[in-house]
Amino acid sequence: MIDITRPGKNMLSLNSPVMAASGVLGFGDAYRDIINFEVLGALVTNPVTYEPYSPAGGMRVVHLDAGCVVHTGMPNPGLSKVLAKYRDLWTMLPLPVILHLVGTTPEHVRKSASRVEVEDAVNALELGLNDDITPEEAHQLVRAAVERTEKPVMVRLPLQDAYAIADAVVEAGAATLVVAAPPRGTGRDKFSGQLVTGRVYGPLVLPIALRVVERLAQRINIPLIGAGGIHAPQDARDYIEAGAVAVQVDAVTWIHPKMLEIIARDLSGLVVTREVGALPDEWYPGIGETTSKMKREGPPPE
Amino acid sequence: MIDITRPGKNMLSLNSPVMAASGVLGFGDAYRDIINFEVLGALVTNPVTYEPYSPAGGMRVVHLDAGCVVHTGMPNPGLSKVLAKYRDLWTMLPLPVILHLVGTTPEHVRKSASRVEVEDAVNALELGLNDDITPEEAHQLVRAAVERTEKPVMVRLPLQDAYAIADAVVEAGAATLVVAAPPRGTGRDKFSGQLVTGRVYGPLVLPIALRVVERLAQRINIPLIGAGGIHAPQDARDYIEAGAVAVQVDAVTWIHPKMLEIIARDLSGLVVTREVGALPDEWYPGIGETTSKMKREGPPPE
Amino acid sequence: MKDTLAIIERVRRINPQVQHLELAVDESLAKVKPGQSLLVRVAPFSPTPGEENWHPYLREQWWPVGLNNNKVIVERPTGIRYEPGQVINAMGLLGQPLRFRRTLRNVLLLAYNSTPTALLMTIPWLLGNKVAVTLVLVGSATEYGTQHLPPEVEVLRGSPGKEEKTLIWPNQVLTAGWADQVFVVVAADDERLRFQRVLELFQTLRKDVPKNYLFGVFQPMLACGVGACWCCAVTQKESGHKLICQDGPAFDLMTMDFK
Amino acid sequence: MKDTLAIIERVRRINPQVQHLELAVDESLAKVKPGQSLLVRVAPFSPTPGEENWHPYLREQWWPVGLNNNKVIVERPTGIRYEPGQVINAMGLLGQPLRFRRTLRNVLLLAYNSTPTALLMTIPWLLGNKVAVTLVLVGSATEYGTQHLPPEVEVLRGSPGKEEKTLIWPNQVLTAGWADQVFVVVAADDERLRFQRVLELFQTLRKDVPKNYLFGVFQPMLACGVGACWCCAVTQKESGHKLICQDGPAFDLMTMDFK
Ligand SMILES: Cc1cc2nc3c(=O)[nH]c(=O)nc-3n(C[C@H](O)[C@H](O)[C@H](O)COP(=O)(O)OP(=O)(O)OC[C@H]3O[C@@H](n4cnc5c(N)ncnc54)[C@H](O)[C@@H]3O)c2cc1C
Ligand SMILES: Cc1cc2nc3c(=O)[nH]c(=O)nc-3n(C[C@H](O)[C@H](O)[C@H](O)COP(=O)(O)OP(=O)(O)OC[C@H]3O[C@@H](n4cnc5c(N)ncnc54)[C@H](O)[C@@H]3O)c2cc1C
Ligand SMILES: Cc1cc2nc3c(=O)[nH]c(=O)nc-3n(C[C@@H](O)[C@H](O)[C@H](O)COP(=O)(O)O)c2cc1C
Ligand SMILES: Cc1cc2nc3c(=O)[nH]c(=O)nc-3n(C[C@@H](O)[C@H](O)[C@H](O)COP(=O)(O)O)c2cc1C
Ligand code: FES
Ligand code: FES
Repeated sequence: MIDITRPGKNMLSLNSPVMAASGVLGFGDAYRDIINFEVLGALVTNPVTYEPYSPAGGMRVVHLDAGCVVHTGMPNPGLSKVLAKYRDLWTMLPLPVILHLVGTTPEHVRKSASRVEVEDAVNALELGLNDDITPEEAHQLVRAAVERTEKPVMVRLPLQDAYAIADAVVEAGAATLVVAAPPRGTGRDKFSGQLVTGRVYGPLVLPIALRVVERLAQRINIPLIGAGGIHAPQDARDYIEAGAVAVQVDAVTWIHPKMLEIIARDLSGLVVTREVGALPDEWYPGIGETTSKMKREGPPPE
Repeated sequence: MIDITRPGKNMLSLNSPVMAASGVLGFGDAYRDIINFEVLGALVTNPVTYEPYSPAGGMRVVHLDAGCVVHTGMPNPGLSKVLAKYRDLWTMLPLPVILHLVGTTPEHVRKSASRVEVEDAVNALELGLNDDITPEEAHQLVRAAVERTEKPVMVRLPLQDAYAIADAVVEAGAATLVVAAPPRGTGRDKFSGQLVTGRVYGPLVLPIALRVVERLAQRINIPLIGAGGIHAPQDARDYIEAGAVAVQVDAVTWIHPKMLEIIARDLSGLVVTREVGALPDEWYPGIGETTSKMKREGPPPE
Repeated sequence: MKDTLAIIERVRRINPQVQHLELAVDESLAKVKPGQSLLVRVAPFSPTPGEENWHPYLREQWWPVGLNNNKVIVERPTGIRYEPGQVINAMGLLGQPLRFRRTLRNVLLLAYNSTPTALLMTIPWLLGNKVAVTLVLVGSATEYGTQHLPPEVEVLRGSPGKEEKTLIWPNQVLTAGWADQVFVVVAADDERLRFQRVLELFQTLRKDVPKNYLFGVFQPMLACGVGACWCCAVTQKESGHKLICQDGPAFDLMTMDFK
Repeated sequence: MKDTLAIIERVRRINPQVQHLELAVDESLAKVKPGQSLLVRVAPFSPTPGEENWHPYLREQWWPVGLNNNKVIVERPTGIRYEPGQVINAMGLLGQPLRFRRTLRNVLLLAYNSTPTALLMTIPWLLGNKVAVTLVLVGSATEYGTQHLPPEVEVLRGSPGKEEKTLIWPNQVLTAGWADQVFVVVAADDERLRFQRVLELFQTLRKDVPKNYLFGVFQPMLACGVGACWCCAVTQKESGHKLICQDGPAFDLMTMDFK
């Protein structure tokens, strides 16, 4: 069992350190005939707001070289309808359910958290924060959730502002940091000729997010979940090596749904790094200690 | 002529809005038999420090999916030797020379700026700032340069912190913002099995940096130069449309040196965006007004 | 929905715009009906970082245009090279079959600045059921060669030219009045705007545009294709959000909330 | 340095590890000398975003192993498919020719956990000048098949096995003493560490390792390959920084500052 939240009441422990990021598996109904959900650590739901939201207008998916920009807005029927529609499914699923709540306003977050507190089908909240949020706003939103529920409140940080707001979020009582939401970006849609702003997915997100996880792992003392650009088992292992306790896989699931399962199955193995001065063929994965622990207990490596 | 610095004494105007980023063309000696330098706006030199620096140890270049991580350290023989070695070449070059000075310490920056002030072969400074720099530190480094030279002091912002430090840098007297230096990231080298931290290059940097330029162009009132992930003429045009007056091309030059020239030749054309409500085939590039101006004078588009 | 492997058994050039691939597919995919499609990845799958080619990145939507002894025939643009024997990854079936009226005699298929590919699977089905089919090609669709279509299909071409004029074709009022149902595909550049124009046109061509008459067949860029990512959500006037990849591809244009 | 197009005229499988490509090249590239190489991009060039395949992203360093009537023969790993007639983009020539001693009688070529590819261009040149060549293969290099090399080349193989033991080959002291010059290639995983081990070995094999005797042929991943990016900078004990792509690929291991 892998503890993905800080110790305490309602602490969340998973069978597998691998889950799909919010927005990837829908509300648990999609992909059920393709992916074996039992090998996953948890279901993170699509983003939900207290009130219903309409889809964004214009082009939604822009193809890029080895990646894409996705602009959806936040279409969802609102918390009550989502719970009414999916509660029974979630209860039947063989894994914990983490509800992704978009951090709209403190008032809505408070109401949503109170609602979720009495909802047995939901095991934890994951709070999504707006890009360019200030540490104070982030603190306020996290407090709003933490004050109204005893369930763990995980917080997904925007990549751009992860360093700036991490401490405020931890201080406000976050149970886990998810690092990070996909970076926002602007790409030109070749069909319409328009510039479209949305979230950026692709393998090149990995190095950027991985470094943020590496560095936050040095200074944050609650569990981190690594997310961004994972396309293969080794990518997921890289996050564990960098100090994450678990990972969230995103766009590769759309491309190869089975890859999510392959990554989940793979990550039961150990991950080790080459010792200083050792040649690569004197070292191989599967032997020795995992470094995530060493790293977090030892001095910063650089 | 394109004004790339704010108005004033020694203002820098270029024949072309296209140049290569620091680190891409060396000190002006490489690529001379492959690229026609005359079509470029300026030569931005490789990074220089006041004192000599040795190369970084370990793996330097890590191949990724559609990109790479490059970890060089800052190898250079120091400002005096660089000037001694390249002054004559720079004087002979058919384009202005912008010396990229790494912002090490205020003291070194002050000394370097004083040195460059009396150096006819150098037309402007571009100051490189460390990632994770605070606005106060950035302000101090820019002041250190501005106080000692009347040449324009352009400042290349780190992508991660561009929003946070831009205002401080402008306030300190920067002549131009270059947005942005490649993001830092960590990638696994497949030969050594090691995680390597360095700068990330690849097409997927474009959407991330482009959005930062788009947004900074709304609030900054000195010229912006767009940089990051440009691999084709349309990518460079996207930065102009987003509000940049010029662009810096990076890694594609290593892959296709001629692409730098192709982009430079291409960007003499106009760039327009589709009007709201128009269909794409009622619109085509080369007709109408450029939007960079409209954008910067009108209200924020979203 | 199944994630399967398929084999390209035959490649045929049809006209300057398109080629047909005959695919040996999993039997679940051979049950494809008009309106349904496949989500395909051509690059070989690899679980090792750096080994898979991410160009292109997302899956492509491939449209069947016919069946041949359980082989699915799909229509793809020319200019991409496919090899007989090539193994591809095909997910399907995407979306819902088109809902034809019970008492159907005349169907109008309209392609507006897009190849009619996504509509062609209807043709064998409709002709087999003795329904008359008229295919109207307007805008850049006029360039699409139709020699390979059954001779029973009446083909009408608009005159190519400036955009505003391209929504005109011969006997426009007649064809619109005579049709029991109309299915429309438009260019991917801005489906919403184009479908709005088509709707406006039919509102001038007919006294009233009834429900269950004028359908847009939506083919936006998809991310997941299976109802997970909500990238393809559209708003309907009365029944809230629908997902194109699940509830579509065809929606009654009268019910759409284009804002 | 020139940016040219070349044509793959012939593809020959040589052994399970490598294939040889015969390239029709620009005449400037046909002047290649032992030690020099090409920077190649196989994907077709396109100035339109989204059209070029960035897999792989950076150029590859291709090592000539011989010339055949102005055709350059390069050695590439098996498992990549090249087509006769394929046009590729080749920049060159990279680096400096190896500096052989004037009075050269015996040369030792050593490949340590790497195919000897980067050294093979020396063989026709040395044999032509009546210099005896010994090729030592240690570590995973022992797997490299040498049937295609001229029979005059003496091939010595270490025993494959655990890393510490692989820097051993038959008649080690003799071969090291007898050689006038030694050129070494090592695996790309950690050239610095591996060259250090080779240097230490020779320091035990010979009373003194003279200057201009033991050369490492460096082949790191390159970004620019033309002396612009400084990604390949190395530090020398006396003469400061050198660039592998310009001043290399071979450096006297005695002059290197490995820190
Ligand atoms: C509560 C909330 C949560 C959000 N969460 C997410 C999220 O998780 N992921 C995410 O990607 N976005 C998210 N967004 C932002 C979203 O992408 C849109 O920016 C926002 O929802 C506007 O969409 P809309 O449907 O309301 O209106 P739109 O029709 O999309 O237009 C609203 C404004 O955005 C501009 N605009 C429209 N389309 C584009 C485009 N393609 N590119 C640039 N500008 C455009 C328009 O000019 C207009 O000013 C969220 C927004 C809100 C309010
Ligand atoms: C003035 C200055 C300017 C710089 N400018 C740049 C720049 O423009 N671009 C840029 O990319 N970097 C830049 N760096 C950072 C650079 O990449 C290195 O982090 C730094 O130079 C250390 O390199 P080194 O040669 O001094 O020592 P190294 O031998 O590289 O080692 C120094 C430390 O870094 C760690 N380290 C070594 N290699 C790696 C690696 N591959 N990945 C992670 N950690 C490693 C080591 O463990 C050690 O603690 C700059 C550094 C300085 C001091
Ligand atoms: C209240 C609110 C919540 C949001 N939540 C998220 C979120 O969880 N994740 C995310 O990436 N974006 C989220 N967004 C979108 C913002 O990232 C985005 O910056 C905002 O919509 C403005 O878009 P722009 O920067 O393109 O102008 C949210 C936006 C708002 C207004
Ligand atoms: C004084 C100084 C100046 C630097 N200048 C730059 C620079 O101009 N551009 C850049 O990207 N990185 C620069 N760096 C590198 C830093 O970005 C980098 O964060 C730092 O070396 C620590 O690396 P790490 O984050 O991997 O630990 C500089 C570093 C230092 C110490
Ligand atoms: S494409 Fe993902 S829900 Fe339709
Ligand atoms: S690889 Fe760029 S300087 Fe050598």
